[in-house]
Amino acid sequence: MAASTTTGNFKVIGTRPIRHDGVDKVTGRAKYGADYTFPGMLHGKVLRSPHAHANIKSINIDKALKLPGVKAIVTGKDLPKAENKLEQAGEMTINPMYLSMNILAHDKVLYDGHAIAAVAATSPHIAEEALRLIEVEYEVLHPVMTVDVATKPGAPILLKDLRNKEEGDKETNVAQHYQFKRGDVAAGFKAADYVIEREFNTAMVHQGYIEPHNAVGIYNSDGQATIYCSTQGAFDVRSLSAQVLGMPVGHIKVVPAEIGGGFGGKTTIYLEPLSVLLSKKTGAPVKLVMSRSEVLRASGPTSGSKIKVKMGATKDGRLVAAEIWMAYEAGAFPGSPVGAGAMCIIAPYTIEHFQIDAYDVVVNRPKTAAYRAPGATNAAFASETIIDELAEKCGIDPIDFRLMNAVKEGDAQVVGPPFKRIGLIQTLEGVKNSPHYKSKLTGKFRGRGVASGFWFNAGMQSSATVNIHADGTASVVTGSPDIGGSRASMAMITAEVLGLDVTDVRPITADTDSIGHTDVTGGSRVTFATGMAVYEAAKDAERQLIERAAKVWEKKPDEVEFRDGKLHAKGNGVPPMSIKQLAPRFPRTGGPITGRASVNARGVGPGFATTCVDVEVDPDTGKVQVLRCTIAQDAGKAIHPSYVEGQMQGGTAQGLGWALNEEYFYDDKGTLRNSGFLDYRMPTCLDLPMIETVVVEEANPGHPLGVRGVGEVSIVPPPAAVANAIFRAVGVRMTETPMSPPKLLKAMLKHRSSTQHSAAAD
Amino acid sequence: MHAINYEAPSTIDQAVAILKEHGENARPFCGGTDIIIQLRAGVRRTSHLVDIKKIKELRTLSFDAKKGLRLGAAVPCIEISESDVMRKHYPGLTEAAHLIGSLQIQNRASVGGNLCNGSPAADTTPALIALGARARVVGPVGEREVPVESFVISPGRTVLKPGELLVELLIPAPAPHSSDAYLRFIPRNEMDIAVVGVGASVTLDGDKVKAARIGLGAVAATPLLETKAADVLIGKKLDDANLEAAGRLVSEVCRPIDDMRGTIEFRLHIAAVLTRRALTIAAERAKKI
Amino acid sequence: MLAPLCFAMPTVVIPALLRKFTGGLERVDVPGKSIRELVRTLGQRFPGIDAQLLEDGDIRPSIAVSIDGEIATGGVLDTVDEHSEVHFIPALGGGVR
Amino acid sequence: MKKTLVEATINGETVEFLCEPRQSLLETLRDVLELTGSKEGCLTGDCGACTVIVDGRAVDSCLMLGVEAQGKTISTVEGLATQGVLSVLQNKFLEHASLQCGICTPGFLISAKSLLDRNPKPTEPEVRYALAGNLCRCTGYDKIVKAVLDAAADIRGQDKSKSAA
Repeated sequence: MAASTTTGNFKVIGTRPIRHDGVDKVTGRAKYGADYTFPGMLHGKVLRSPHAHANIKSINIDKALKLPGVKAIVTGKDLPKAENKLEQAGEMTINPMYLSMNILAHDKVLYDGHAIAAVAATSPHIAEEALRLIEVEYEVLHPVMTVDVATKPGAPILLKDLRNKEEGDKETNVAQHYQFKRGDVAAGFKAADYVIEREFNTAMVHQGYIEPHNAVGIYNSDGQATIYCSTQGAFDVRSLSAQVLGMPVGHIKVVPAEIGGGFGGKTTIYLEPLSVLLSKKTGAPVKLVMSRSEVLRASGPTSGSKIKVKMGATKDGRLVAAEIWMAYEAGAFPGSPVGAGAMCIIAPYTIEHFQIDAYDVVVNRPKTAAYRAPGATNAAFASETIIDELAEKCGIDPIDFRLMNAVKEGDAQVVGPPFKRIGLIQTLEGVKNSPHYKSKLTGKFRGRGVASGFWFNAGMQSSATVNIHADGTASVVTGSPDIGGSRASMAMITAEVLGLDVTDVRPITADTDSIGHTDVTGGSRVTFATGMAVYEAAKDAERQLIERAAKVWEKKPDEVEFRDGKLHAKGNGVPPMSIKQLAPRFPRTGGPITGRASVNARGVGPGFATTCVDVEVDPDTGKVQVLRCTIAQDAGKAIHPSYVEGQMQGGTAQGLGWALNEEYFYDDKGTLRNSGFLDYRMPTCLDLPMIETVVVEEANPGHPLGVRGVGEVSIVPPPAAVANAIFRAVGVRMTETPMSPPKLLKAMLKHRSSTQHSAAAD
Repeated sequence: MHAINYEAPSTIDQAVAILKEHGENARPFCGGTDIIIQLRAGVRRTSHLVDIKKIKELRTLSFDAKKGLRLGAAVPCIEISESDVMRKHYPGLTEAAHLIGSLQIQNRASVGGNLCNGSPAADTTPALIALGARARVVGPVGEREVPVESFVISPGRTVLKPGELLVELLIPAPAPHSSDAYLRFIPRNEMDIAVVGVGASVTLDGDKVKAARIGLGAVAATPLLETKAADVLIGKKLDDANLEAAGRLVSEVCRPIDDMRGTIEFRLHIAAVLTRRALTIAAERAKKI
Repeated sequence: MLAPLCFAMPTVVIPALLRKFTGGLERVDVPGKSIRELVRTLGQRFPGIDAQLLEDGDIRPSIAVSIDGEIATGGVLDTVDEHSEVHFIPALGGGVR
Repeated sequence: MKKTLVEATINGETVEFLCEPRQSLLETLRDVLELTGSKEGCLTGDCGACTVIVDGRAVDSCLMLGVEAQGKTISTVEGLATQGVLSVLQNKFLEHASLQCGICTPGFLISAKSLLDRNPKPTEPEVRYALAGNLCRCTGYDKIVKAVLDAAADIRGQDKSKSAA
């Protein structure tokens, strides 16, 4: 089911060809980072802190070095000094000093799992045994695990040099304050008939990609290094590793392996510089692969948060005012996505008066990394629950209530500038008209909830080349690691422009020396920005084809046109020429044809999604079963609909896991107690229904093919949709994620006793 | 992982000899679904693994209408859930075996290994306790039988002495008009460790309870045999009031902990809920026999 | 259509936390043909505000510039016309690394 | 550390290899035999990415020792295609776009094969139960379940046409 405003009749785009890397991936041939081996390769393991917060008094590696098979050990002292300032690095801004401190602790450990030393040995088992022989002396400090503790006066300070503009030269755990304001909030609330105010708490959660982080580093005596790893951004791995290692960017080549999921978590570095450092010390290739426990303890989950939302609406269902306070756990170093969360939290609605204050707070947890629409899901859990409650107060259907307040083209965004063409209303109508929403939900303890979500999507830099081969087929080369089928989309765009069969186009993901700079596979940007570069590169090839045909026909280029994959001479009856026919004449007409394009993409089209969930609650245990789920999302233009649906379904599944059972569970010492897939409970096949999709295609005017990007916004609505469904099933408003059985049961029992009391009182 | 030695004897005597030789440093090895994880994590430093899967007697499952069930310690869970005999006579134990991990795990893990691992949350142990199962143990100085409820002495530790081997589990033949059930609570629908597990067996006399046994998992440091609730039910109908009472008595004997799987408060509540549900299912089944 | 008779200037929308420099003013009309000129003139009228926006002579990495509803990519080099509306907003991404 | 000589039949071929007792079957397949199609996702038997079939039963190869493979018959994802022709399951996974990143795919294919080998006519709940030991974080399982159900129907169809012929 799809609603499309995208014009242009396409031959390839919108079809569902088999992905070009498919056979390799169903036969086990595809090479992921951990699959690389080299002659003489050593294996590395990382020693990690058992403490959440401690000073390192001493590290003794002598015993470990004596273990037969151990070749080298590195600690924080082996890293060059790094500067404490903000720098631009691809998608994100970085602080070189904090980045370095996260790769190997300098003089302090800041979370359970913080890397302290790395060992290279002849087998992973020996490296692991060596870790047990490294002696570290700690001065254990009080762990700071939540924003509440971190912001209390006199709280232990994590980073002695951290300052923020407002507090001047005072030591603090608050790294940043963002504020967004419009109109007169007090006046706004005066105009409201209903005002709802609640506090929400969301637990820290992990992206949960199945492939652990990995890296193989090879350092050559000439000072050149090569890194093979599974990453969302080879160019970022290169610039960040160069930064940490104090090497020139040009001396590092990063070869992106196939990647087993990332969802934002593989946009930064952990093992990559260690593999180079150990290779430099040993003269051999060194491979490091994280264990699952290391991934959960020491990679980059997304922030837990505390959010207070107060919103007002008039009787007739108009949102008039919002006052919001939000604080996100950044982890051990500054940089939670709270700013993005603040810009998303009321983005879907026109609200005349609002003030949003957002705080980035450091705590003794792993440094957070990006996770699918970073910051937006926490925010939407809070705002979309309040919206639902206001709709209920007004006695208006939750979808109609949202439609009455939905943003459309020309409305101001939270940050000020007006929206261009957007598709929120279409996603709301998509759900409203879906078989799911039209169906009647019957049965006890069952409820239906809806929620909407917003994400900006990203542009940034991408490069592409299109090579026309001697037989008229083509290859399209980009720098975007293919994390969910993007190769197919790049080949389809090339095939569409050049009128080729999609199987005649071979899509390639190149290393950092073989293609121009390309920012991360993230921000829903590959099909948008890299797709734009591919489109331009194919157009460049088309221009060259026209020139060549003109030469062959002894005409001027403007007397030749390219139509339906064929070159046509205007006027007289020269028969049209296909690329296959022209290709053999490339040598005599000027040589090979390579189309090139690099972009710093503008014209980003924001994404909206609306999700509807039916749940059934076990009244005796608080266990929630998702019975049915539908998501409508604006793709702009769906290049390969199957993989667009796949992104919508995958993000929804992650959102449902976030809603129900996923959470970082730390004990009072700040030790992570569920650092494995047994107790970090991601949804299994048995926990989810089929996920119905409505692909909305509200063309993005900023893209030659109308593409917006679909990777992220699908994760935003589910937690709120589930909370709203639970309310309709059992009458309690959940304000905490995960809405796990113990929490929901407690809320239900409290609700029952209170309703009994009030009943008794009547 | 530290270096280990692996041996796969084909007789009980050989196995016992090897276990005796290496004492505390040796452990029987069956499905490996717990011990390999523990060795990797360094929580056990066993240096000798004695694979018992090649010992015939430990791989046999045999049922006799009078003598009951002999369940070899190394019989994988999958053979239990695929056995018609088991489904007919011991549906509760069969459910428990079917709940352990994924199919990949059930294809390797055994009920005996589940017991010897000594986890308070083992799924099959409460089911065995409800059935009055006894563990037959062979060691250097001969053999002995231990009631399953007293087999585990603390988390990860059992009554097995160095050199001793669990050979089989002996389960009485079901009495007329009796059956069993096992229920566990987990947050997901698969792959979790029991937050609470309750096994119940019920023998009926008409619509009244003639005898009942309740086994509890994940509510104390070891799996428990609960007797109070079972006793008060004798001679009574399993109506709501009596089930409520039984549930209350069960949560009284529970001594659970707060952890990432559930709070004390939650476990006490769930223990009562599952007791009511398990007794009801067992009784329903007993009626049909 | 005839050009307006009044002399039009680009409008700069001041971020909430920087309005302390503009005495609470949210929208300011500033002459200039580039972001560099706008920021310079802003700094002359509201001392200190330019330092909040610039680092090493270019827009701070943590700040993005929106010109007429479009995230610009050229930093101080981007050009504007007399009808442009310019916003300074937090740069996006998962956060700081 | 002294190594043990093991002989096993892997994907139809008899192979001999040396491994340490502490090496898992997964480690042996990947590092000793260079069959890297089976993936490591957790090493605790929770994700199923390393699933292989041993003597007709699906197991997590991370929770089996390499030395235990002695005399066993093992199939891995590398053995699913015959003489370069993809199996029905492999084709259905491609047609239904059942993989995004693809890291869990080998494990899902093996678990699905082991299901269909036993139960050629599974219901959706049966498919979901059989695949519950395999985690996928990209797809929400929807397209995987559809591919397995479709493959089962296809295989039944083929068998019918065979028996008809």
